[in-house]
Amino acid sequence: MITLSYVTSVIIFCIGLYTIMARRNLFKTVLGLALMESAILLIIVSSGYIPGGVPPIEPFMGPAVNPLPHAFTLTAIVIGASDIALALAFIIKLQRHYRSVDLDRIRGLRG
Amino acid sequence: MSLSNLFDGINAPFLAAGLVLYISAVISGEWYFKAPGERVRFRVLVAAASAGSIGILSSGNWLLFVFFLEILTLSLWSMISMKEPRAALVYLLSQLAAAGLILVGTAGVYAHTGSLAIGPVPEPWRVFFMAGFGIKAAFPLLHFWLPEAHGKAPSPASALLSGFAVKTGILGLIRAFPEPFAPLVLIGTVMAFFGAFMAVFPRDIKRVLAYSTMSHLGFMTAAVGAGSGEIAAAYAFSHAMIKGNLFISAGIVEKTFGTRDIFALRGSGRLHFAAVAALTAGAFFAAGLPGTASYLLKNSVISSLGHTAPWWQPFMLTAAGMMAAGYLLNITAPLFFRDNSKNGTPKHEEGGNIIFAVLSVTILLLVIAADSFFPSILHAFRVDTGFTPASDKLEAFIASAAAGLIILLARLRLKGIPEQGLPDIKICLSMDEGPLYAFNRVSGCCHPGRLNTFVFVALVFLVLLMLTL
Amino acid sequence: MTLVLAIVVPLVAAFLIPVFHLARKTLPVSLIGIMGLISLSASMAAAYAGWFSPEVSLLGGWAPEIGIVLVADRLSSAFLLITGIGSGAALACALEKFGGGPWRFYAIFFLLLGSMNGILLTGDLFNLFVFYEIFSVAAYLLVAFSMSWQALEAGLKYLVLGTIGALFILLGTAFTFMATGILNMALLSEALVSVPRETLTAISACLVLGLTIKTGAFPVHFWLPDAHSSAQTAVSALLSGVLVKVSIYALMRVCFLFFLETNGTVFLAITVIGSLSALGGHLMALRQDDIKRLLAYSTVAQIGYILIGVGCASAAGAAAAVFHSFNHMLMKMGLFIAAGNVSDEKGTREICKLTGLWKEKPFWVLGFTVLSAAIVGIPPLNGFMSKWFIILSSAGAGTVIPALVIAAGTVISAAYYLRVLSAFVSPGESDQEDPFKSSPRKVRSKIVSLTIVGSFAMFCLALGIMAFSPFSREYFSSIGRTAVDVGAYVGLVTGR
Amino acid sequence: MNIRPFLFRITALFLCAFLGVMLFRGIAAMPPKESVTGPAAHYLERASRETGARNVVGAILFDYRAFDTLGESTVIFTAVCGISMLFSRRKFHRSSSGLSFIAKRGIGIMAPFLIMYATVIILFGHISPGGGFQGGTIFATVTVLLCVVFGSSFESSYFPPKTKESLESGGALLFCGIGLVGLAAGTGFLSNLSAGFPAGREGSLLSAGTIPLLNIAVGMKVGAGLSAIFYSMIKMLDTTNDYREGGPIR
Repeated sequence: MITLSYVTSVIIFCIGLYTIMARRNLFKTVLGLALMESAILLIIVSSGYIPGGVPPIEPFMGPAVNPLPHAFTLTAIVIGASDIALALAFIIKLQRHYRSVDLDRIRGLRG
Repeated sequence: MSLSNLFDGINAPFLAAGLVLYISAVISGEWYFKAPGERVRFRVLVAAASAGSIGILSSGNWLLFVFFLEILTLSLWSMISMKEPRAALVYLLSQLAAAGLILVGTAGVYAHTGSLAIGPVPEPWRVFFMAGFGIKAAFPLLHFWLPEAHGKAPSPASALLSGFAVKTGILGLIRAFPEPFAPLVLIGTVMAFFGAFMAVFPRDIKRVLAYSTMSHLGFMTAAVGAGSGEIAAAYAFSHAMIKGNLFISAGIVEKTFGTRDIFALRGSGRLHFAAVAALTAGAFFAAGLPGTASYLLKNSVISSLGHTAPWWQPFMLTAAGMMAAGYLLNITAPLFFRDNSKNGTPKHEEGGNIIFAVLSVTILLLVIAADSFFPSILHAFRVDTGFTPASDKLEAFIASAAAGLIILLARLRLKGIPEQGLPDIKICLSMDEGPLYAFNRVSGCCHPGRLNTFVFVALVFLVLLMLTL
Repeated sequence: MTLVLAIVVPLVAAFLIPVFHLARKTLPVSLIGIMGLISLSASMAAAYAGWFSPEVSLLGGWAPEIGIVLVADRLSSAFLLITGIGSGAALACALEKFGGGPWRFYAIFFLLLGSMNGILLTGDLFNLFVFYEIFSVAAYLLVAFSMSWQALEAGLKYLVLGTIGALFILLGTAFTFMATGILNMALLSEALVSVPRETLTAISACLVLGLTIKTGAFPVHFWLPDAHSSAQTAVSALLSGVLVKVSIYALMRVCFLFFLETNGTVFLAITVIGSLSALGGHLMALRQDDIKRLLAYSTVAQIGYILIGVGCASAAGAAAAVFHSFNHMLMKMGLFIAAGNVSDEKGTREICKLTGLWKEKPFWVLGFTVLSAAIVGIPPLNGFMSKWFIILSSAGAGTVIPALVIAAGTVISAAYYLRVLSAFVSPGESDQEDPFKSSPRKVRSKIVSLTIVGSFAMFCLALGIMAFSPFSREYFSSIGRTAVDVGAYVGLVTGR
Repeated sequence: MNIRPFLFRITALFLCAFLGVMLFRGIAAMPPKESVTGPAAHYLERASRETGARNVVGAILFDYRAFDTLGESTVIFTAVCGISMLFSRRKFHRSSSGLSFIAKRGIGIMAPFLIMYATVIILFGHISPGGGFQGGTIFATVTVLLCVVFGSSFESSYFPPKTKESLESGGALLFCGIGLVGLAAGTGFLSNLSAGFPAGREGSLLSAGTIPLLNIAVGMKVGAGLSAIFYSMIKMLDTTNDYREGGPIR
């Protein structure tokens, strides 16, 4: 059952990566980043799973799941959110200059 | 750093040559450079170069050897760039490449033996030393910088370059390959002949001298390859004196008449004998006529090859020696025997130059004294190999005949040759624009500025990592 | 106890700056200077403590198995010294250029300082990721600080690539955690031995890719030239001199701890990356017309040198890498500051237009000359010595090709630095009277920046000569021995 | 036909698929976990005793690995600082007048409850699921809702940007200050019960030493930070139509 979760998250990760490469819209690039990050978080959360586990809040009613991945996920969510917010802010500013959010046009720096 | 190497049998001739050359370069620089700023700069650079040279000669380990080589390179680069920045750049880059190769070889030797001391190089690292010192000593195909740098530098700097800087390569070869090493003999013979052949064609005096240097370096390399480093060292001393004299006097000629083109200089010797006398005298000694030091040493080199050498190696060396007479005749004879009524009188300046002519002749006398006439006084510099010339062989005669033929043909052709002579290595140097341009276009694609390409490259990289790790 | 202060003090300074700003619009320069001094002395104290007696501080009083630890050994201390000197110089330049006006810049700067110390000191893999994120976000913002379109574009590209790198680091961390259940780096170095082969492949590929992207080595270097050339002068110097070194520290620490015994191929990969990076960086620098971009590509090449040293996987290689990191910090910061100031005053960054500078500002050109000679690797200067050490360790590891790449790199870098220098010393256009030419901009003389460039140049000379003495060589090789001695690190952290 | 983009995508797709397979192989090679091992087992067993918190995740976040939390809230601080830096040169000109009356009234009624909800989540973070992040995010949601429904000028008059800034800095300083108390007590930065903070009765509001305080600090930071990010951006979007590159055109 948990294998399905891993498969899903790996697929989501690859979709995110593919989105960044295949789409030219910068907002979709950011979307791809968000997808990749969610996939990693899903992998981390899944790794804490114990068959028949309960939430790690005392008093436990059975074997509790691993609480450490939850803590990581919380931390990583906030970090990812700030990254994505920053990316959006950059795109908004850049759109002012290029009048476009097309990756193929935003290439003033090259060579 | 140990100073003990400074006065041993191999380094002493180099040291003596360096002393004489640096002193004469300073004196001739005082005359050659007119602007006071240039004069001061030249003095400082000569001081730096001589410091580097002392370091090279006294250092007992390869790292310091490279260290001081680079100091010498830098100061010489700076001297050349006073006149020709582009030739200086070629010089600097080639010498840096040589130093880098030697450095890599040194590191390998250290990893192999755990010692940095100068000495024979173990097998797998020989190639780096051969390539590195090969650039320094202008092996064929690695010589691309030599005609450029020697031909275009200011004359005192050319004297230092040809007299001392290229000899550091020979010194390194002697140190790295004390045992007989056949590839070096092969390279040396080819190089001697190739340099002599190329020297026949140019019209620029200094370019002729540059190729002549290459030819002589070939003799020295052959001697190193034959395992007789002492002969190479003695040859280096004698050649340093002669080339120092020739380049300084070429500078006198150039300053006096404003050109180095032989055609434009025709008949100038008649008008102004003092200016060309030094050059002529130098050429006489350089040509290796019997009785001069060059004659003795060339024959020592040929005989040091021994009887096991293939027949064509002494043959080629003899031919190169004979051709030396030819190409030096090429640049000196027109000074006296051609009438230049069509071209008008070359311009010339009076004053000063006679002193320097005398100076260079004095240097020359020192050569004779050292090598030919007073063996007992300066015995340390002399090598007594017994006079066993290879000239008793039939091929020596054939070689002389062949050389004479080549020179004859070349003399006939000389009239139609353009100013730079035959299409030599200079063509290859100018061809570098083509590959460079193509490379420029290609490397432009390395940074397309497109974000998804970046991510794609990163992904490819990751997949490669996944596959290899 | 001092270790945590090196992280917390700059962070507190950053948190205080907005509070001060509420009271006063423009912060006094002296206030920021004092804050900077206190922060830097905190990190120097940590470096001192770590150098003379390797120190572990347990955060929250928890044992290393369950909490987070900060570890300072000689490797961390060396890099703390690098970041301390570099950040101090950059802060001084920024203060001279901007004054106290842009308070947010200084807040981000102090955040960056704190996070760099965090990366250098932490002994926990996830904590490393967290500090890496602060570090990266601050770096993106510093790049974009000038708000020109170039800066914004460079910032965005840096952000996207950097985030992808961070995500791969996170993925590697996640895999590590899944495989072992722990995150302490010292304990991981023991636990990773029993991890299955496929998992180890994924872990090492993800971590190496992530850290390589952050480092800016060749195949994934794209953000580096953009970011380093588009930022302000002080920021460029900081980016090239300091930030890159912090990433290199992370790469060294992670690879030496995790893969030295488990997956030696990683070091081969690092050597290949380093060689490619050296060659590619130099060749790309050769075709640049923009002086700052040229310097940025030169940084890519120098990163390659350092990575070659790291890839030797030996004490000598690590020591050479650290030595070259230190030297590169001095040289590249000085070069960026000099080039930035010169091009600011000329109003252009094109090399062929930066003429006649030898007459106008000889000291800047002199500083630039010495520093570029050092970076090319001209003998009496430190660049030659670190190049030699790297070649030596590379030959000692039995691979000659990286050493040859370095030798070739010397030639190419000499070619392009000479191009810049010959432009500097060639006679300027101002000799001809041009009535239509606008008068040159009046710029305040920059004594502090000039002093920094000059002292860095002197430092280069001194280090180059010092490297000959066995005493200082012993100091450097002790760093290398610390770096590769995994057992000592584990013993230090676990107290065994 | 333009074949290159097509080829590019196909290659990218294959590479992605290959990467996925490799990653999955890495996961599949690990033995399945039957029980919690490593430090997590320690946490599950002892967290309530050692920290006084019932929420083990909260105990990890704010005690065992509180340094991560400090770093992570610093990331938000940095992002907020940067985003307001990026948008600082735009003057606020006008705001949309918001949504309809019904929406305004509805939000007006709901807002106090939302704020109360956020407060509860923050304050009970050590007892029940929740904590500083979650509560702070809900708090930020309130301001976002106000901004959308009433227009950004209304929101900024209720929660001025300066207040947010000082709240954010205050939260961060509170966090560091609590940490330094532990340092001063000699038990290490961010130490909790061992530094002498009272454990209280397990399960009550005032328990678990510093954890509630840190929750409040993080809640202040996250709430103020996220709403500041949103405000900066919405301010930008409001003025989009008035500006072109290089200044206003009227």
